[in-house]
Amino acid sequence: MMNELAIDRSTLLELYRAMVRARYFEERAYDLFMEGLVKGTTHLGLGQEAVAAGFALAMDEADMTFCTYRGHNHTLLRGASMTGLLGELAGKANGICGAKGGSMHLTDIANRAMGSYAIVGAHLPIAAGAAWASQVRSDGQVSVCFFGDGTTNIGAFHEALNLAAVWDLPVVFVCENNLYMEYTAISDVIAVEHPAADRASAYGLEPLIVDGNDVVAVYEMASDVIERARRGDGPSLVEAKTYRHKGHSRADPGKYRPDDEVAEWLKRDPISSFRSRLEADGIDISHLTSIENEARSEIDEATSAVREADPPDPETLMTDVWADGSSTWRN
Amino acid sequence: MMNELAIDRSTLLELYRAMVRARYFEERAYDLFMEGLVKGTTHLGLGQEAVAAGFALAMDEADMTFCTYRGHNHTLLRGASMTGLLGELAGKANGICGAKGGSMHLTDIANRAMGSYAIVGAHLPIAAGAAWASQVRSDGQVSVCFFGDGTTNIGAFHEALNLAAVWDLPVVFVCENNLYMEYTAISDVIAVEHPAADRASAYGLEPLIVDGNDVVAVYEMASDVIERARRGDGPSLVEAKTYRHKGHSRADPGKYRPDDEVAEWLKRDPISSFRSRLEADGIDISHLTSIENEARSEIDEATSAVREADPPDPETLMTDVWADGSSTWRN
Amino acid sequence: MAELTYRAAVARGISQEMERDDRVVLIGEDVAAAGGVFKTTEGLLEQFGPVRVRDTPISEEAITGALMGAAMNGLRPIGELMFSDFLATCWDIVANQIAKTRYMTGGQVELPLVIRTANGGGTRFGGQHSQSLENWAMTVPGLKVVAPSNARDVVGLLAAAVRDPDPVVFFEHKKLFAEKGEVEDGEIVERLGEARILRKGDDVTIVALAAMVPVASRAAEALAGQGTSAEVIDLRSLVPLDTKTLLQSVAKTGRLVTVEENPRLCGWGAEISSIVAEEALWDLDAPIVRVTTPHIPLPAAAELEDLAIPSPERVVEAVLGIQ
Amino acid sequence: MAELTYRAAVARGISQEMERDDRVVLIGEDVAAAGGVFKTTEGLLEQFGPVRVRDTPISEEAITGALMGAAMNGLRPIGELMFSDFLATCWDIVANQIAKTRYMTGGQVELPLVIRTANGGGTRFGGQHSQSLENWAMTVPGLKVVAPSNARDVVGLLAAAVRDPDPVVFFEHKKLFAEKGEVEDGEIVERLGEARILRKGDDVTIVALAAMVPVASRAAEALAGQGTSAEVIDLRSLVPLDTKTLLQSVAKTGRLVTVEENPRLCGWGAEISSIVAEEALWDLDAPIVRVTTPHIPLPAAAELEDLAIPSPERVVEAVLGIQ
Ligand SMILES: Cc1ncc(C[n+]2csc(CCOP(=O)(O)OP(=O)(O)O)c2C)c(N)n1
Ligand SMILES: Cc1ncc(C[n+]2csc(CCOP(=O)(O)OP(=O)(O)O)c2C)c(N)n1
Ligand SMILES: [Mg+2]
Ligand SMILES: [Mg+2]
Repeated sequence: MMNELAIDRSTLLELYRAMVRARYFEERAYDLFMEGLVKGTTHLGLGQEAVAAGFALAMDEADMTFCTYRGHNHTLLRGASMTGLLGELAGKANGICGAKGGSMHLTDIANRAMGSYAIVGAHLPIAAGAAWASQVRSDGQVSVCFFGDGTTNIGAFHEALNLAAVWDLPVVFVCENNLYMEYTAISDVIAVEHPAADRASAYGLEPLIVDGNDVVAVYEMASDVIERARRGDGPSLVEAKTYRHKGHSRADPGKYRPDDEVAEWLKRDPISSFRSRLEADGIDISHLTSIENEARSEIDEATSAVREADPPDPETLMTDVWADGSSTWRN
Repeated sequence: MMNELAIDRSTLLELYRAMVRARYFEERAYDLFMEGLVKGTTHLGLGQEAVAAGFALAMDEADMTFCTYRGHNHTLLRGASMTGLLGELAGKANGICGAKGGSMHLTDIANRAMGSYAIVGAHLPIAAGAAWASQVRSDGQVSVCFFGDGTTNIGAFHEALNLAAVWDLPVVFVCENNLYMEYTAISDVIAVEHPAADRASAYGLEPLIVDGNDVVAVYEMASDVIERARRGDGPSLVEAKTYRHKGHSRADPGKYRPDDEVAEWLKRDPISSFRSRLEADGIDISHLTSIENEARSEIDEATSAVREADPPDPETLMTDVWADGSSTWRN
Repeated sequence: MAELTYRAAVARGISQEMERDDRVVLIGEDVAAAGGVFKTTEGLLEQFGPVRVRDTPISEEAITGALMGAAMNGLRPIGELMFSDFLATCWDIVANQIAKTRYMTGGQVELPLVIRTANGGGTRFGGQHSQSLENWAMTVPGLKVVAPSNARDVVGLLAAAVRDPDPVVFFEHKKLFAEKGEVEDGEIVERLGEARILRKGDDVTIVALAAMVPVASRAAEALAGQGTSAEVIDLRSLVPLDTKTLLQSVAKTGRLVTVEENPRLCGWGAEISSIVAEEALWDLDAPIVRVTTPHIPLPAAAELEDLAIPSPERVVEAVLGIQ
Repeated sequence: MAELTYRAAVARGISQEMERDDRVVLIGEDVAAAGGVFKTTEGLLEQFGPVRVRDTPISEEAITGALMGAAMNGLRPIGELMFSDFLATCWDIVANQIAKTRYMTGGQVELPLVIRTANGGGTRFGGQHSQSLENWAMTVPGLKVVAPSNARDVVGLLAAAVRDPDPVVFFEHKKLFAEKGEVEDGEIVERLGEARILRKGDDVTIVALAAMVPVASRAAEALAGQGTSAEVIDLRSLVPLDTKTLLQSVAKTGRLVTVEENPRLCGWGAEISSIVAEEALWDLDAPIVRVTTPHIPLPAAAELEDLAIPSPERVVEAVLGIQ
């Protein structure tokens, strides 16, 4: 059925590569958390890779990504290095934020990964603001902002969506609806069926829903709404239906989710299902295995680089509060 | 046409009395602000009396009112004394809050006027909370929360509406859409036509719009949604279309509003139009004039009481931070 | 007499008060079915049912607003903010509405409510999930501010907070959740505004709060070994503030060191220092030293975070510096 | 050389910077067509057009969030929060996001933005529209905090704030809007972190900020008449803090009185007192006295509000109390 798609094979393979890299990266992050090399916390997007991959590949280099603490995938797929990301998770000197941000604050400005935000909702108005700057310059740059289903109930969501709509900002809001907040189902805390799509009309926006486990569907939706924003036709709110394979964070076993529900969604794993589609589409398996092997060695190299890396220089504790590099508040 | 109404004459007269009392009270408040007796600020609801009157008369004694800085009418019509209210505006010892709250914080707990809130949006979740307590006790009490069109764009609006809907709380949210925020039109800052009604579906609520200058229509809508909440059928969001005759506050001449728009709405003054309807309905004018005379002497008496009243006792500066009456933070 | 974790003491304290008073209810994110993300509310849903223990949406303004409205209308609600950092997302409700309403209404409104929240660093969570924000609450007239340092105080001070007729912000320290302490059986109720002298001493007064209390105690141990006798005071609550105990101790020792987890500027220790500098200057034999987290956000890396937060070593150094 | 009101100086300062740098833009509620509810942005829409001067919905989180995002993406935005009390409605964006992002990203993110806001009491608006909240901002690492006391400083410090590469919270005092001052023509740019000695003196150092500066000056006048020579320092910014000027003055006078409009607990004066008590204790010939608004919300009534906010009389009394 692939040939129905207006997507060339190289893009299909890049979509596959993106998901595989994200998957391998986070599986490793989980193992290293259990091992104790990664400290603090991690929030994995395992199972949600199609959303990150589909959007990342639909974006131009200059476009900006804003995501949450569950942002490993998004940051990686904008171009951040596995070593820098894993180093940040492990609190090593080679961390992408110098180990000062940690798992919840992965940021790679050079690659337009504009930050992972750890307080629910805050980055929606921030993404709108970045889009406002693009609009002022009319430079055709688009901001894409990822957040979860539970985020649709916080005030900042409402304020950001309204401002973006009223100002016609070039921003795409992407709700990754994985059915749960931390340990509570989204359906327990909303009075509508679709946490994002059913709110779109409050801002004069179309309700847009996509199968978040179908990377091709996501890629097509992403290309469409990003193009719309780039044209100056304003913001979009997309709800991607997906599921996280693991718990909310750290070692959470996710026991609050019914077994059959989990099993059902594991069957719909975005990577294995896409792999079968590619095979069915006649893509030579060797392409796929080499992508897998490359990703495997990439994460292995990153892992050993991080194992060998030093902890951050104590001097850095007092740097970079201010633009002059210092933290001085007095003379 | 009144006889179509399922409303008895005494209620019609009480609706008229309520609007007239509110009108006279605020006209006097304006004069006294200009005179300098009332200091600080005032936000008048002149022109919006039908909303306050229609809802106040539809409420039971135990029901609770939450309103804004534009809350003179709402507080008065729940039973607060003109003297206490005017005294508060004038910063006199006989003020209903001991002159500590001022115009923007009129509160009369004894009459279930649960406060005037001066920071946009804050009182929506608070009203929801009061309704939650009623629900826990299932005592049939209903909370009614008044706010403006501009308030529909702040985060607290979104959080409160969602919580009220999800928890099925006995609360009625009433948006008094007077077309303007302070000096900016609501139409400039929303992407929908009706700031409240077009947001209702985001919370699984019905869009409800009423002519806020038609006191009978308001009374009927109010009776309906309050009864619904009392039955346990959950919250409502009502948008009342109305207009403020004066500026936003203090001496604001409201020059940002087109003259013909102002003229148009002045023609639709809720009080004079209702008066004509009552006359047309054959109500003896003497009833109406005696209501007017009573209201006139009520505000005159309140005015002289306030003129003669003392300023607050300096001792009260340091009282009532804590329940023990003190403001002590140390031993 | 049982050994309880600080974490379990939270549930014990809430349970004690909910059993005693039907008007006490609990809301927050994941507090019911999940028993709280820090497992501080485990078993409460089972014990008291879904009407009195209720999960909320991720809506901190709605949570705190609901507490206020419910308190105005006859309940004595307890609300959980998962992390104290999230106080910022509902600060208007807490600082402008809850704190000021009694005063602004001339005493008409009573707000017996408690906001419980997980506070403090040392958990490698990074700058947005590690702040020590007792001083934010302390800046706001109308809020009582409590921060227990041990399991028994968690029960007793939480009970006092729930029974208090005024709004209380109750800071539970994340770093202490796993700490065990002896907690006797039966009802425990403390009084707000009473500091505790944990260790008597003559040479210097060390004042601490929450997770800085064990740090101060370890420092005092070390100092004792070096012949310096330190008096350690656990403030327990910042509002009301037990200035009597503080001033008496300084009058005796002539030296004062505060140990604050908050970043330096306008921390609670600044207020305490200014009180002593105004009321007990002539009692001082040495400068007042404040040991605080530097004025920086908290870093995520273990090595950096441990450098940032006051350690026993830094406290010892500070004390020896003014001997 | 022109006489300008403090109010007009705000527009002058913004205009100076918008003319100089295309990246400077202004947003806020009623700032464009209406020229600001305090008339501090009058004429700017006409001068710079609707792309650079824009009205917003009543959405403080969106306003401050937009400032941050725009600053990350090449603009140098100025945002107005109508009253400083509304900082509480967007405190997460200001204190958790804007302030911490540069540090948490290891210095990757630059945020050259200014949050302007009308601060302070004396206007009979009541407890939710009268707060002096410089100390809230001072508690947060990563925020610069500026509060001018006169028209010329409004222009010069606002220019410095706009050109500063870090986020600045700029407090404009409502009570001063109508005050006139001499402001020379041409570009005016001050430097942040430099206090100004308004009056030289030998007997006591009086430190003040914003609307408390004229109060301190009037007190110094009165004291001069009674033979006490007071040195008056206008801090102008709390972060960066000019501790040099402060400590030099205290070394000379041996006495320190802070005059703070904020409620007492954890006010900026507490920090200053603690710095002096730690670094200059032996310079002191008398206790450090803090004259502040009591730890209460501000009342609306004129008679009460005037009692609450520090007056020249209270400052004189405080100084004479330590002579
Ligand atoms: C304002 C705020 N409240 C609460 C939290 C704690 N918290 C972190 S993640 C989370 C669940 C978010 O759910 P959702 O938006 O669906 O995103 P997901 O984790 O499923 O990707 C919560 C409640 C927070 N970080 N910020
Ligand atoms: C959070 C917040 N932002 C801004 C203000 C300043 N303000 C007071 S009233 C007002 C306009 C409110 O408009 P609307 O909600 O339509 O109510 P109306 O005044 O028309 O009754 C504004 C912006 C405020 N009080 N609170
Ligand atoms: Mg989710
Ligand atoms: Mg309006």
